[in-house]
Amino acid sequence: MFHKVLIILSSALTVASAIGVLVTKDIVRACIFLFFSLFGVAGIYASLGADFVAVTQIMVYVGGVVILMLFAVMLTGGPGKESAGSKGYLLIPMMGNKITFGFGIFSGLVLLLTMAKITKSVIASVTISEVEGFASTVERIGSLLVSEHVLAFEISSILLLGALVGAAMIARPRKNV
Amino acid sequence: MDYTIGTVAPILLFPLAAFVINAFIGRKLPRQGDWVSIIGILLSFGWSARIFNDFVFGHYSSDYYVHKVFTWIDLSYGDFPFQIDLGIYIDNMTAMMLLMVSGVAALIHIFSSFYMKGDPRYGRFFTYLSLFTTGMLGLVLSENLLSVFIFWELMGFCSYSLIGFYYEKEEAGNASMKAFMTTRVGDVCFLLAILGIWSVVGSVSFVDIYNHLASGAFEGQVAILGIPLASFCAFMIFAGTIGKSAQFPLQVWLPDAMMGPTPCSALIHAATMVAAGVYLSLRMYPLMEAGHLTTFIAYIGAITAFGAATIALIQTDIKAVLAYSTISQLGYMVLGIGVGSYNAAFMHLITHAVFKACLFLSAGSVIHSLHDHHTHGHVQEMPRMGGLRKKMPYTFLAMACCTLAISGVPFFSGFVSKDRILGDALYWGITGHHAHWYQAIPPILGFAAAFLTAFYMCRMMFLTFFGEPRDKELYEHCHKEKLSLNRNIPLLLLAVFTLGVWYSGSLTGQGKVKVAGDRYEWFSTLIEKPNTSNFREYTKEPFGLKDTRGTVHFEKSHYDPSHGLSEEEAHHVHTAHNIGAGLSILVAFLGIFIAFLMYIRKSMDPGFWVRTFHRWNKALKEKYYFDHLYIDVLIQKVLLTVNRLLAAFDMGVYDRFAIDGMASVNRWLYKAANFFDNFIVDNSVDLTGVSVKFLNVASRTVQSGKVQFYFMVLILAVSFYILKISF
Amino acid sequence: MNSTVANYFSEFESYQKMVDWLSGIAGFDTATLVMVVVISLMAFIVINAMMLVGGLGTYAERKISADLQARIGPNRVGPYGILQFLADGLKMTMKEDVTPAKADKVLFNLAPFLSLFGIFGTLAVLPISSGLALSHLNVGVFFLIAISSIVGIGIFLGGYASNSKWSMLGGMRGASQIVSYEIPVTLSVLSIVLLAGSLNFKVIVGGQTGMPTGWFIFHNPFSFMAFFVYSIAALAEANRAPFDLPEAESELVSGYHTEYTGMKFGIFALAEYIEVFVLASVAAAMFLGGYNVPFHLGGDGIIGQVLQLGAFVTKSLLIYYVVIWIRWTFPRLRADQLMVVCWKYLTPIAIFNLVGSAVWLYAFKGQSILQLVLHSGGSSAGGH
Amino acid sequence: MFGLAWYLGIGFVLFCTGITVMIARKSIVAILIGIELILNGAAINFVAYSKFVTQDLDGHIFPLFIIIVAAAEAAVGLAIVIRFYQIRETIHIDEATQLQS
Amino acid sequence: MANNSINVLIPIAVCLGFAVIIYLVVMLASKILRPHEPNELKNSAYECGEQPIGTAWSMFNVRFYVVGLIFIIFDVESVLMFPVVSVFKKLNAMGMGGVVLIEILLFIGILVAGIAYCWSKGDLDWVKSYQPAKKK
Repeated sequence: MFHKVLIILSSALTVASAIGVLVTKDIVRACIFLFFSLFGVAGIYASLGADFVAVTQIMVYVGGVVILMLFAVMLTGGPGKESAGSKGYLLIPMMGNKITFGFGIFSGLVLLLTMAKITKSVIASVTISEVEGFASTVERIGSLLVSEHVLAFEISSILLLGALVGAAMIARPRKNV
Repeated sequence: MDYTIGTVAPILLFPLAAFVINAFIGRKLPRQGDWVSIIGILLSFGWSARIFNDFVFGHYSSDYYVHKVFTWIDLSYGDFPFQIDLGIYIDNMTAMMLLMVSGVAALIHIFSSFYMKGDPRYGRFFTYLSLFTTGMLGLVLSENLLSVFIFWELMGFCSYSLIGFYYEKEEAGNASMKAFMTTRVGDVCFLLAILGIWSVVGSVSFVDIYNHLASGAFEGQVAILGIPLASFCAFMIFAGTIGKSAQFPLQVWLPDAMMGPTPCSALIHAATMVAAGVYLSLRMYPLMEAGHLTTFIAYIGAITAFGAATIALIQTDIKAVLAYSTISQLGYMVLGIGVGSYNAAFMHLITHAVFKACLFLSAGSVIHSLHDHHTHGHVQEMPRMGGLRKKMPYTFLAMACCTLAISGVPFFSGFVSKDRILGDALYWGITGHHAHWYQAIPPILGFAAAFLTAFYMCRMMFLTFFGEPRDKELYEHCHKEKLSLNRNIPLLLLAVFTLGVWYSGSLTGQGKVKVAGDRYEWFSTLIEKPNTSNFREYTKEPFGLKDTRGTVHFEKSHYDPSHGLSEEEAHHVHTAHNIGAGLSILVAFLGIFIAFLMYIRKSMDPGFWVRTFHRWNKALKEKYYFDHLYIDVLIQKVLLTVNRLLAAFDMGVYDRFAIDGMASVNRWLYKAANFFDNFIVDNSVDLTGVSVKFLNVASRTVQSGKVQFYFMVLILAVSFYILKISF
Repeated sequence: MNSTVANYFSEFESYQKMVDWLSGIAGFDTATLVMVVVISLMAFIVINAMMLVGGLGTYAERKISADLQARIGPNRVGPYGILQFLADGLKMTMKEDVTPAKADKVLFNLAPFLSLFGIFGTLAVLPISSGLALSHLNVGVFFLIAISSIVGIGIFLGGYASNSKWSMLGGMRGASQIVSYEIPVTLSVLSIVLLAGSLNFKVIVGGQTGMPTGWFIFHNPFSFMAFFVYSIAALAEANRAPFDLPEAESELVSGYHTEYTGMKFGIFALAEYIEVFVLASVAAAMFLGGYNVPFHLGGDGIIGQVLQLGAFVTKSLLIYYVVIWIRWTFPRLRADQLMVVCWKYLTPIAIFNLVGSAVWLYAFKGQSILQLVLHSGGSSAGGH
Repeated sequence: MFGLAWYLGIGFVLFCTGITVMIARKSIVAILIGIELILNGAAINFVAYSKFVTQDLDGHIFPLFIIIVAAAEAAVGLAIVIRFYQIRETIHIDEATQLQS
Repeated sequence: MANNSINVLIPIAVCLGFAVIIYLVVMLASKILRPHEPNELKNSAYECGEQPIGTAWSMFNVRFYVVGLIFIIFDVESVLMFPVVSVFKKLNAMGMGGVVLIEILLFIGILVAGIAYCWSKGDLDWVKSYQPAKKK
C-alpha cells in the first residue's frame, strides 16, 4: 500500500513540477519547480529500491545543482531582465511561442508512439517482482565501484577535475570586464 | 617479439606521453620540455626499428601481416550487430612507414630544437609535434578506416595549430583556417566513404574490406543515382586523399600552410601528413580498382604534378618553391597509384619523405641564418640570397643531394622511385597493350613535370647557393655555419638517405630475386598490391593480454618475381621501364642544363621567357586563379545564394508550416501572438541584411544561428528515423 | 539493519496479536496501517520533542547568555521564566503576517516551508536509541546530510523572495556558507563511516561502546581531528555564531529573514534551533558513542531503550550547551575569513583526515589506538 | 499497474518536457534546466530496467554517473552562462551568435 | 514485514508529511488569529527607513558562483566516496584493502589537484582586496 502511495505521489510531483518548469515564466520559479521535480524523481528511485541513487539525487541535484542554478540566475541579472532580448524577434517572451510548444507536443507524440512500439515486447516480457534488495545496495554499489567500474570511478574524478578547472577558469572575474 | 596490441602500442604511447607531459607541465620543465618530446620520439623510433627489422630483415613474404583487434564499442542488439574494433595492422608497408615517420620525425624534432630556439612558444611547438607524431603513427598502425579517420582528424588539428603557430600574424591565422576548411571538404567525403563501406561490409577493418571485395560483395550495390557503391566509396576516399594530400583541385591550402614554422612544414606539410592521404589510397587500392577509378586518379595525379610544377617555376619564396614541389611530387605518387604502380608509388612516398624533409630543413637552416636587421624577420626571398654556398657548406651539401634526388638524377633515391612511376605510367598509358588513347596524357604530363622539377629545383639551388650575393648586407650578417649536432646532423643524415643505393640495392640478401627483368630491388619484393583473395579470418583478442596465437614465426617465403604477369607482358613492362628510365634521365639533365644556362651562365634570360609568356606568367602568379575561384565565385556567389535560399526556407516554409499546422493545438499557451509579426518581419530584415565575409561564410550558410532551431531539426530527424525503423 | 521503530515493537507478542485482531475486524491485512500509525505516533512524539527542544533552545540561549554575562535573563513567565518560549510562540502566532509588496509571494511562503521540510526529514533517521529510532535507514547518515541541504535552498529563497537588499545579501551569503561548510561536514562524516564500515546509524553507533574508550573520537588521531573539523563546520552549517554571517545584525539587519514576520519567522528560527540539535546529536552519534549506555545497562528492553534515549539526549544537549557557549565567547568572522576557514583549512584537513583514516584502517586492521597500545604492550611482553 | 511501463512513461514524460523546455525557453539557464530534466528521464529508465529486466545493480551505477556528469555539465554550462552575461549583458539564447559570423 | 522492504521509508515519508502538515496548520492558525492591516509603508522592503530604490535582484559577485562550483564538485566527490568508503572496511578484511586504498587515494588526489589549482589561482579568496598583496 505504502509502495503505491509513494509511487503515485512521487510521480505526480515529478510530472506536475516538470510541467511547471515548462509553463512558468519566472526563471527562479522554474528552478524551484525543477527542485520539486528532482525530489519526485528521488522518490521514484526509492520506490524502485534504489535507495542510494535516490539519496544521491537529493544530495547532488537538490542540494547542489539547484543551488548552483539559483546562484547563476542571481549572477546573471536576476529574473527581471531576461524576458526579452534587445531587438527584433528577440522581443518575444522567453517562454516560447506556440510553434515551440506545438512542436514539443508533436514530437512528443511521435516519440511516444515509437517508444511504445519498441518497448512493447520488453514490457510484455517483464516479470513483476517484489521490491528486492533494499538493504545492501550501498555495499554492492561500493564493491562495484572499486572493482568492475573502477575505471569509470577514476575517470569521473578526472571529469570533475576538468569541470572544476574549466568552469573556474571561465567564471573567474577578469579585470577587463 | 610478440606482436600484440600491447607490445606495439608503445610506439604510439611514447609520443602521446610526451604530449601529455608537455601539455600539462611542459612549461615548468627545463628547456621547456623539448627533451621529453625528443626522447619520446626516439623511443618510438627504436620500437619502429625493431618492427622494421623483424618484418624486412626477418621475413620476406609480401603478403604477411599481423592483425590484432579488440572490441572498442559494442552496441549490438539482437541480430543487429554493431561493433567497432580498434587494433593494429602491420605488414611490410606499415613497418616501412613506421620507420620513415618516426625516423624523419625524430630528426625534425632534433632540428626544431635548433630552429625554434628562443621562440616564446618553444615548448608548445614540441607539444604539438608530439601530438602530431602520435596521430601519424596511430594512422599508420590503424587496422580500420574509423581509427584512420580519428587520427586523420587529430593530424588535421595539429596541422591547423602549427600553421597558425605564429597566430599574431593575420596571414597565419587565415592560412590555418584555410587549411582546416579545405581539408574538411575531403574529410567529409572520407566520412561518407566510411559510411558507405560500413553499409556493405558491416565493418571498416581493412581486412574485412579486402575480404568483401574479393567475395564480390560490392558488386551490384548502388550508392545513389545509379553510381556503383564501389565507385562511390572509392571516389570519396580518394576525395579524402585529394584534401589531405593537396591534390588538384583542393591544392590551395598547402602553399599557404608554409606560414607555419619550417620544421613543422617539413614534418607535416612535406614528409608525413600530406603523405597520409596517399597512404590511405594505397591501403584502399583494391577498392580503387574495384571502383574503376584508376584512370581518374592518374589524371588527377598528372594534372597536379604538372600544374604545381609550373607554378613552382616562378616562385621566389624558397618555401613556396618547396611547397609546390611537394604538391607536384604528391601528384607523382597519385599518378603512380592511378597507373597501378603500387610499390613505386609507395617507394616514392618514402623517398620523397626523406628528401623533402631534408630540403625543408635545409631551407629552414638557410632562412634561420638570414636575419634581416631592418625588419627583424627572417628572409625567405630567393632574390635576396645567392652565394650562400661558402657560408653554409653543410646545408649546401645536404640540399644539393636532395635536389639531385628530387630531380631524378641517377644513383639518387628520387630517380629510383620516380623513374619507376614514369615507366609504369608509360606502359599504362602509351606502350602497354591495354593502353587507350585517353590514357596517353598522364605519362606525357608526368615527363613534362619531371623536366620542370629538375629545372625549378636547380633554379632554386642556383639562386640560393651560387653566384654572387645579391643582398650584400644580408650576406655579411650571415654567420658561417659550424657543424652542430642539432642543426647539421639531421640534415646530413637525411641527405645520406637520399642515395639510391638504400632503396635499390640488395640490402637484405633478398635482392637476388629478379624483378621484372634484370634489376634487383629489395623494396619491390616486399611491397605488393594487397591480394584480396588470401586474407584469412582473424580473431579478436582482449586488450593488453598476450597474443593467444603465440610468437610470430618469421619465415622466409618465396617471392614471385613475375607479379603474376605472363612472359610477354613482363617483357613489355621491362621495355617500357627501360624507355622510361632513359627518358627521365634525359629530361632531368635537360632541366638541370637549362637552369644552368639561365642562372649560372646567364646565357638565357629568364625575363625573356616571362615577357613572352606574360599571360601564362600572370596565371601562374595567381596560381591559376584557384583562390579567386573559391573565394569570389564559389563562396561569394554560390554559397551566398544557397544561404539566402536556406534563410527563405527557414522563414517561409518552416515558420509558416508550424504556424498553420499547430495553431489550434495549443491556443491556450500562445501568449505572444501579437509579437509574431515582429518575429517574421524583423527576422527576415535581419537575415537579408546579413552580409557575408570571406572564408568562414561557408559555415554560416547552413546556420540560422539559432541553437534551438538546430535542436528542433535534430529531434525531428531522430523522431522520424525511429519512426521509420520501428514501423 | 534496516529496521524501523515498528520493527522493534513487532517483536513483542502483543503487537502481533493486536495486528491480527485489527485485521480480523477490518477484513484486510492491517499490518502496514498499524505500522504507519505506530510510526506516526512515534514521529509525532519525536517532532514535538524537537519543537520543544527548538523552543527551549531560545530560552536556553537567553538564559545561558545571561548566565555568561552575569545577568538573570528571562524570569517572568513560569518558574525561572521557562515558559518564555510559549509566550514567544503565542506572540508570533498573533503577529501580523507582513508580505512585502514587491516580494514573490509564492516563494515567500515556500521558503520557511523548505527549511522546515529539510530539517524534519533529518529527524526520521536520528538515532535516538537502538529500538525507538524512527528508522535505521541503511543510508542513514548520507540521507541526513543530503536532506539537510534543502535548508540552504530555503534560506536562499527566503532572501530572494523578500526582494529586499538585506535579505538578498543574507540569503546569498547563507546559501553559499551552507553549501561550503557541507563539504568539511561530509568529509569528516566520511572518515567515521570508513571506521564503522556502514552508513547506517545503527552500525555506526553499534561500533562504539558506552565508555569513552570505545568512542570513535578516540579511535585514532584522525578521527579526533575529524571531530573538531566536524564541530566547526557544523556550527557554520547551522549558521551559528561565530559563523552567523547570514544574519549578522551589524551588517545585514537580520539577514535572510529580515522581511519575515510572525510565524514564518518563527518557523525559520525553529528550523535553525532544531538543526543545531540535529547536528549536535549527529556529532554525539558519530563521535561520542551515541546512545550507548556504559556497561550496556538495561539491555535492549524498554528500560534499556529509555536509558539509551537518556544517554543520547544528554550527550546531544551537552554539545548544544557548548554551541551556545561558543556563541557568547567568540567574535563573528568576516565574510572572507569564513571562506578561507572553510576552503583553506577545514576542507584540506578533512581530506587529510579521510586519507589518514583510510591508511590507518589499512595499516592497523581497524584497531583503535587504545587497542594498539594495549596490544603492543601485551605482544612485547609475549616476545613476538 | 506500477510496472515497467509506468516508470518508462514517467521517464518519457520527463524527457519530452525537458526537450520542450530546451526548445521553448529562451533563457540559457532554463535550457540547462531542460537538460537536467532530460537526463533524469533517461536515468529513471536505467533504474527501472535494472529492477524489472536485468535484476542487477549496474542499472544503479549508471544514474550515479549520469548525476555526476549532469553536475559537471551544469557547473561548466552555468559558468559559460555567467561569462556570456558578463560580455553580452543578457542570457537570451538568440543573442549567442558570436560564432555565427 | 521484511527488514529490507520499502517500508523503511515510511518514517521518512511520515516526517516529511508532518512538515507539510505542521506548516499548513501553523499558517492556517496564524491566518485565523493574526490581524491583517497592510499599508504601503508596511509593505515596502526594509531598508533602515530609506526609500528602497530598484529591485534587490541585481547582479552579485561571481565569487558566489565559484564557491558553489567548488562545492558541487566536492559534493559529487563525496557522493562517490560514500559507497566506496562504506565497503572499505569489509574489503580490507577480505584482503583487498591495498588496491582499494590506492584507488581511493588516486581519486582524492586528482580532486585535491583541483582544489590546489583553485587555491593557487586565488578562487578561494573571498574578496581579494582583503588579502595582503601577493609578492610578485
